[in-house]
Amino acid sequence: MDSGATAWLLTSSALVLFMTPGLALFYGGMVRARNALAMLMNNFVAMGIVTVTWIVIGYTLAFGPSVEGWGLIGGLDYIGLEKVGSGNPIHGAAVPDSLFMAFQMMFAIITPALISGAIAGRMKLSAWMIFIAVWSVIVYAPMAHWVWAGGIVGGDLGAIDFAGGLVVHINAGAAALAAALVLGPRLGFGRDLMRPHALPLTLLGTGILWFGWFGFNAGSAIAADGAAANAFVTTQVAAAVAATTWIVVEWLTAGKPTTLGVASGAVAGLVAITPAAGFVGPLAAILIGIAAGAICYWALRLKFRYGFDDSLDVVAVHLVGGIVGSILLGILADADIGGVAGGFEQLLRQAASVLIAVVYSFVVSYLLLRIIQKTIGLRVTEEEERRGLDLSLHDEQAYVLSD
Amino acid sequence: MDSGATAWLLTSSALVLFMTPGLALFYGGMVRARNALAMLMNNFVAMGIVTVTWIVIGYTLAFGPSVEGWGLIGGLDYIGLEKVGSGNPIHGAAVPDSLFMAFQMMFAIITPALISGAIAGRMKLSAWMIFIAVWSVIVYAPMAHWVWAGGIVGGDLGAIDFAGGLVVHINAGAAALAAALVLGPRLGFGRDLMRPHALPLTLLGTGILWFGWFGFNAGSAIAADGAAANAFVTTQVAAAVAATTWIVVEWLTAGKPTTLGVASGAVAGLVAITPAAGFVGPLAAILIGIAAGAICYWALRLKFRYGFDDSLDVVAVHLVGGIVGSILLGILADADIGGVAGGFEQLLRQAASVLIAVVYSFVVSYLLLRIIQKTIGLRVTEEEERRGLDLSLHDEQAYVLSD
Amino acid sequence: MDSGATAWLLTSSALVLFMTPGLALFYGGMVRARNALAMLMNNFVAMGIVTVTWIVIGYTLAFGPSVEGWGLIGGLDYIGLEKVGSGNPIHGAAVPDSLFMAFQMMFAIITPALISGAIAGRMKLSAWMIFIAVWSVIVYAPMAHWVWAGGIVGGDLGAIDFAGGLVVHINAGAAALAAALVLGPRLGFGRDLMRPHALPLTLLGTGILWFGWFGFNAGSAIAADGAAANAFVTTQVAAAVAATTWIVVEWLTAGKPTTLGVASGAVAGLVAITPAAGFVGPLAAILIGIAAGAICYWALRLKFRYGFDDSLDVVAVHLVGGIVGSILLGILADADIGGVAGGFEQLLRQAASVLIAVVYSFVVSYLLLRIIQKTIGLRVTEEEERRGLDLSLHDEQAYVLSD
Amino acid sequence: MKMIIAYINPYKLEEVRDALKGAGVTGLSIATIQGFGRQGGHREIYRGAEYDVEFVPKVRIEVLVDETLAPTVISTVEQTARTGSVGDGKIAVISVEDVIRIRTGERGEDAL
Amino acid sequence: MKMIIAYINPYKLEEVRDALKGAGVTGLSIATIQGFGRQGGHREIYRGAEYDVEFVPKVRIEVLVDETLAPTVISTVEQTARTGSVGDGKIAVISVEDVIRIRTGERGEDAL
Amino acid sequence: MKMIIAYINPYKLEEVRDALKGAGVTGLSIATIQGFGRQGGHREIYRGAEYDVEFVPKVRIEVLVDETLAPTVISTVEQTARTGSVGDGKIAVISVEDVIRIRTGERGEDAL
Ligand SMILES: Nc1ncnc2c1ncn2[C@@H]1O[C@H](COP(=O)(O)OP(=O)(O)O)[C@@H](O)[C@H]1O
Ligand SMILES: Nc1ncnc2c1ncn2[C@@H]1O[C@H](COP(=O)(O)OP(=O)(O)O)[C@@H](O)[C@H]1O
Ligand SMILES: Nc1ncnc2c1ncn2[C@@H]1O[C@H](COP(=O)(O)OP(=O)(O)O)[C@@H](O)[C@H]1O
Repeated sequence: MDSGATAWLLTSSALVLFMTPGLALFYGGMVRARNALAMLMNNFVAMGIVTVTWIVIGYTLAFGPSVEGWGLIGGLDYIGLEKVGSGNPIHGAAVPDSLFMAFQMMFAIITPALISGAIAGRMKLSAWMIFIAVWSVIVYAPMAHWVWAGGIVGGDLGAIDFAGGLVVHINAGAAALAAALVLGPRLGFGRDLMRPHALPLTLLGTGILWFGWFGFNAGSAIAADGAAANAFVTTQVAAAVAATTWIVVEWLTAGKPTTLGVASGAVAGLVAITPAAGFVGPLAAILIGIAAGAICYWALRLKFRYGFDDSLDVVAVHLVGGIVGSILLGILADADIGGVAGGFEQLLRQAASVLIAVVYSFVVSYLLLRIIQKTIGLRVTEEEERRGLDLSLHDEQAYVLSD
Repeated sequence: MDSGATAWLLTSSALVLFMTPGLALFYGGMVRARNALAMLMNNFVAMGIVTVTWIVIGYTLAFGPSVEGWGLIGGLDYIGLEKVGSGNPIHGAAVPDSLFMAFQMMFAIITPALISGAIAGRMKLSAWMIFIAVWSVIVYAPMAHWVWAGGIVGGDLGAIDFAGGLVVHINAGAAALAAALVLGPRLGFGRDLMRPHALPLTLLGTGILWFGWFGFNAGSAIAADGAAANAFVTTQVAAAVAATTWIVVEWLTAGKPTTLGVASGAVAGLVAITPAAGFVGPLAAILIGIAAGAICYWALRLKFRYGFDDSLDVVAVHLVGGIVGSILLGILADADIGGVAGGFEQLLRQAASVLIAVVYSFVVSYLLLRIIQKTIGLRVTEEEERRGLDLSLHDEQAYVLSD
Repeated sequence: MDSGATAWLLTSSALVLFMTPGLALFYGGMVRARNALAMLMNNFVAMGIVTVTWIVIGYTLAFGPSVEGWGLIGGLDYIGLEKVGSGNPIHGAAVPDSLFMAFQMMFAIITPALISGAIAGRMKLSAWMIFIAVWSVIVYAPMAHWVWAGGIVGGDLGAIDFAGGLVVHINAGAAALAAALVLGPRLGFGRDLMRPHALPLTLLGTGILWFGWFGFNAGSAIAADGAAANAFVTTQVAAAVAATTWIVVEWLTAGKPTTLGVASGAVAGLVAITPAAGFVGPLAAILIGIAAGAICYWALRLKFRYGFDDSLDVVAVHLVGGIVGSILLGILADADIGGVAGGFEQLLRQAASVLIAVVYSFVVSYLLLRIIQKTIGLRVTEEEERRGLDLSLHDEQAYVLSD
Repeated sequence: MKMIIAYINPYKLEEVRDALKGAGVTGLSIATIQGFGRQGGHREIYRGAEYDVEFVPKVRIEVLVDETLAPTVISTVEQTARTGSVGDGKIAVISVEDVIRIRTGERGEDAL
Repeated sequence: MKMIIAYINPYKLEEVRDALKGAGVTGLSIATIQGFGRQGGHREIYRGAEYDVEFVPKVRIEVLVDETLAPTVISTVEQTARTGSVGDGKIAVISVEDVIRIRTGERGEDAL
Repeated sequence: MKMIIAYINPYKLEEVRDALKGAGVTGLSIATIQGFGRQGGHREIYRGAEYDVEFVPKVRIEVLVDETLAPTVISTVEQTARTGSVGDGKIAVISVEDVIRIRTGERGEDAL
């Protein structure tokens, strides 16, 4: 075991956990004041629920030895963390097994939390809790297995995904699209402005996400070495370039740059570099940042054109951003950096992996949401929605400045 | 010296320091707007004052070689950080002495800061500053010595406390009870609702605390190894389970889950796992989380039943949560994990240690507060309290949105 | 390569990056609500822009081999990160080159961001973006070269600056003075109170800055060892002492301590210890903290006496604080700790280095701002200023609580 | 001319605004307020304790209208803001002596 | 009917509300405002500089009452909000033409 | 006595306050409000979509004055708040039956 690698992975795991409260603020600041607490709640319950599903069953389905070697799903060897000790590095990694498990847990938590941006202001908390519990087991865990545990996508197909372009972002983004479609739009969608109620919280959330993302990407090296350093640098570069690109494009096309834009651009860049962080160098990261900033900005309009209320743009930022990164990686991958060379063949592998991730996540999420809708129901009543979820669901108000 | 262990302890020390601003927000969001800044102040002055008391005298009383070997108090060998160099690991630890001292300093800071939740909206800042300065020396330092430096509780009695169930949480919780009793209730206590003025700040504070707690608990391994990894995992599990338990119980008994509940539950779980983090595995952490969530929720009513205004529930969360963890640890401790086996005997040791901590902290805190009360006075005037401490004590307003 | 050192430098780099959003909140909470987002924007664009200028040209100018060995500027060897790989430690450091570059990048980002405190509420975003882009190349990079890369100040002159007293704080502070002078005061400066609109955000920012500063100072050891531990401890001590000193002086002279005071004091202490962190021990850090708290508090009045609108006191805190630390270091430096002994000669070296930094930064910043003023203009219109920059420049409102 | 002041539930604001617009109102001003009334006094369970909630968040609408439009405004607010449960709010009518449009200096009904 | 508007110190709100409740008032609406008056103009030291503080945070209470209760409401507010120092605030009385309870459509004094 | 209510642009507040002070006004109260009027209805591009912005942030000034000062107050507000573009706001004048200064119990014009 390597104490330096362990130190960095402990830090990285904490950083990735911190991203979920960061995401809660990022999203929470963007909704109207009446739904602010409900949005925070959606994220905090992900920390509560997915921790449990992960240790009980998710981890073994994702990282357990592949059943029959088919690469479809992990076996039950690690159920309830059976055999996942603190001393025997079964993955041959330089870190304790239980730490590797914890690091991966944080990814399993934030992925469903990302979906919450699509359901703002109208979903029942009970339905949400059931959704993410089941989703983390039947969508997240298999996807992680396919991509990262020698499964069909990472193994047989040979697609690469350094820190979660497929497993985290495309996965969450496709599920968000399903959620927006099944739930239907908020009352007033497309007519009322529904301005962000507290952009300083959104920018704080952006800062926390950016900070935490170093754990996400550079931690994915599972080592404290040059590979981690490279992932660190590419992460910073892509975020910076995409943030700048976004506001420049906004300035040119809409007349003024916005703080919501700089925040969205940074996150778009972070998303797009995620699959690539360990496979490309800083100059390629510039290209990925530019592409992410411009294309995700353009993708914002999709929800209006097609009329689905992806309230906080999970599709435009995470689905589209994840696809941009995964596809560009097929061309830009540098064999000297991550051992895989870009080119037409790798591009095809990447495109196929994107397709698999989008279809699987969308279809299963859609069906799951439909089942919940038919049984306990997905949406609050109209009156609850009008009063705001904070009062309706939680009997709380985000701000009480007059008491 | 081990650079990996040093890297992790540097990180952990920074994380634990960060918990105090996190706590400031956690508490600050819970009070009424008129007292928000005063609450932040109470926490920030702890960072200022206890740093000084600790390096001058606290550290040597806590971790200096025990006077006469009685295990009652550390000698003055390290007064003013005498002999606490950056190179000679006198504790035989893998890290520099001065870093071990710094890590422990952060615990000494946050412990009195925790008490501030009991004094919201009515205590004079001067009295508070004197209180925490003295308390950190005469209550915190001896307790740390008894439990962690081979003193009577950790040594002779054989009670275990991995990261501060006794030293931090029970200690602060018992002092908070004394403070609530001596100070008396806020004007309007039990009649006015006194809703939290900014729950998003409370949830942000929760996120920071959760994040920092990995330094608190996994850092207490003073190594970057499997023990740290195990503490990391149990910390995450207990927090998650307790947060979920709390809102489920709230949902069943009060009708609706709240965001204040999810925040309180997470902290309760973190408190309860603190003594146990390095002595139990993840499944035991689930049990501790459930117990903490349910019992601390139930304990909220104590202050109303007995009429003491523990304004932000330090007793229910830290005293009760700390006891839950320390006692359960007596049963659940796993010799394969932390070298100590649970059982009836260990349970007795734990119970005795809890008793000692509660009694010592409560009695000394009570007397200290009484002395301050008789001399310079503890409470602001009625009019100052009504105007709010922010204007009365600081000539400041937390929010000025109309300028 | 040392994995422990690498782990700590990865962490430190993330921490220093996190300081810029922290600074954004620290400053953002201090301005009026109408300019809050613009202030956040000024800081976030620094993250976007300086990342690019640094990797393209800044890093090589700063840390490239000195042109002709004159110690004036780095050569173009590392242009576009040429040769800055992840494996070959050309600096003989225990960490990958690219990580050293990334760590230094975070300093290059926050330094111009610090200047934004002087321009609050009246500068055009386009002018600001151009200013920091150019400034990072023609002011920051040479200064870093002179002090840290064997250039004229650190090499020939023999002045010491552990983590950026000259390069970061005096540099930014002198530029802030130039900016305040060239821009002219805000409408209503000296007459209207312009109270901070959200002090809780300022205190949160303070917490983040304090937390991140451990990466800043202890990370500057570029190792996870006793030197890092010593820098960690002195950082904590100076911040704590200065925060306490500030509010005590405020209490005695103005009647009441303020939360803005405790925040300002902490930052003043952190600034002053920055050059000294690795060259002095904890007791000297106490002296530096006291001096910083008292002198920076006193320095607040300068802007009113001399009528320059350094809106958020960059001069009083960063310029004066940086000078206090750099000068005191000349006396207090302890050869046993950092290898350099304080004394009259070192004092002269320090004084000379301060002079060079102040003059160079002030003069070049002044000229640069004048050029921008003559070409695209620096200031928004009077009406835009009155409406507030958030609406005028960004079409956004920081808070929308009534929707 | 009249000033019509209505205290309504915040979540009815959008509906009421749209209805008033439809009824020909060209301007209005709203403020967020805390209301105390019959609705107040209900008990709420909060962190383990029951409380009387005295104040409820409401929105205060202020509309300046000429005599002829006044009845329409009143009945429009009445109909759109009504849910039938306690707390729907109140409307008050006050006589206004003069109105001035700042931009043009117009006075009286022309200013509306 | 009357509308009674009082600008008072925020920390007096709870007391005033309780007293009005005791005096038979069944409803009122409050808003947080910034007041400018004699109290304004004091100097404050702030981060090393002295300033004129022009605005002070106040609470604005608005109560609709029938003629008979009006004098009681005025004297109740007067007595409970008074501290004797500058800034205690003012009360204004305005005549109201009609009041409507949205929930029931009741009008006039029945609506109160 | 009159109550003069003005809805103005927030960035005009300081100017208007100073002018009113100069004109002899000794007190006033302000609230932040959202205004809807002719100015509303402009389109704004926001995160890739265009919207009708219905509400605009405004400031509501409320001044109690005696009859003689009223015209000065009105014209002062009119002149300082005017920019000539839509959204400058409105002024309304309401008759006030009585004013009480809480601190002293003075009534009527003495209370101003
Ligand atoms: N006498 C009053 N004066 C001013 N505002 C009132 C008065 N009575 C009620 N209100 C306002 O109307 C709101 C609703 O009143 P309430 O008595 O709760 O319900 P309802 O109008 O359905 O009987 C209150 O929250 C308050 O804002
Ligand atoms: N002429 C006025 N019009 C409207 N509000 C006023 C007026 N005069 C005072 N006020 C309100 O009353 C508050 C207290 O007034 P002030 O003159 O400071 O004290 P006092 O009423 O004790 O003389 C002010 O802050 C303001 O809100
Ligand atoms: N009929 C009205 N009743 C109440 N407030 C109004 C009315 N008309 C306008 N206002 C207020 O005046 C502000 C400016 O009005 P607007 O119609 O936009 O511009 P203008 O007064 O220049 O024609 C509005 O935002 C609103 O606050």
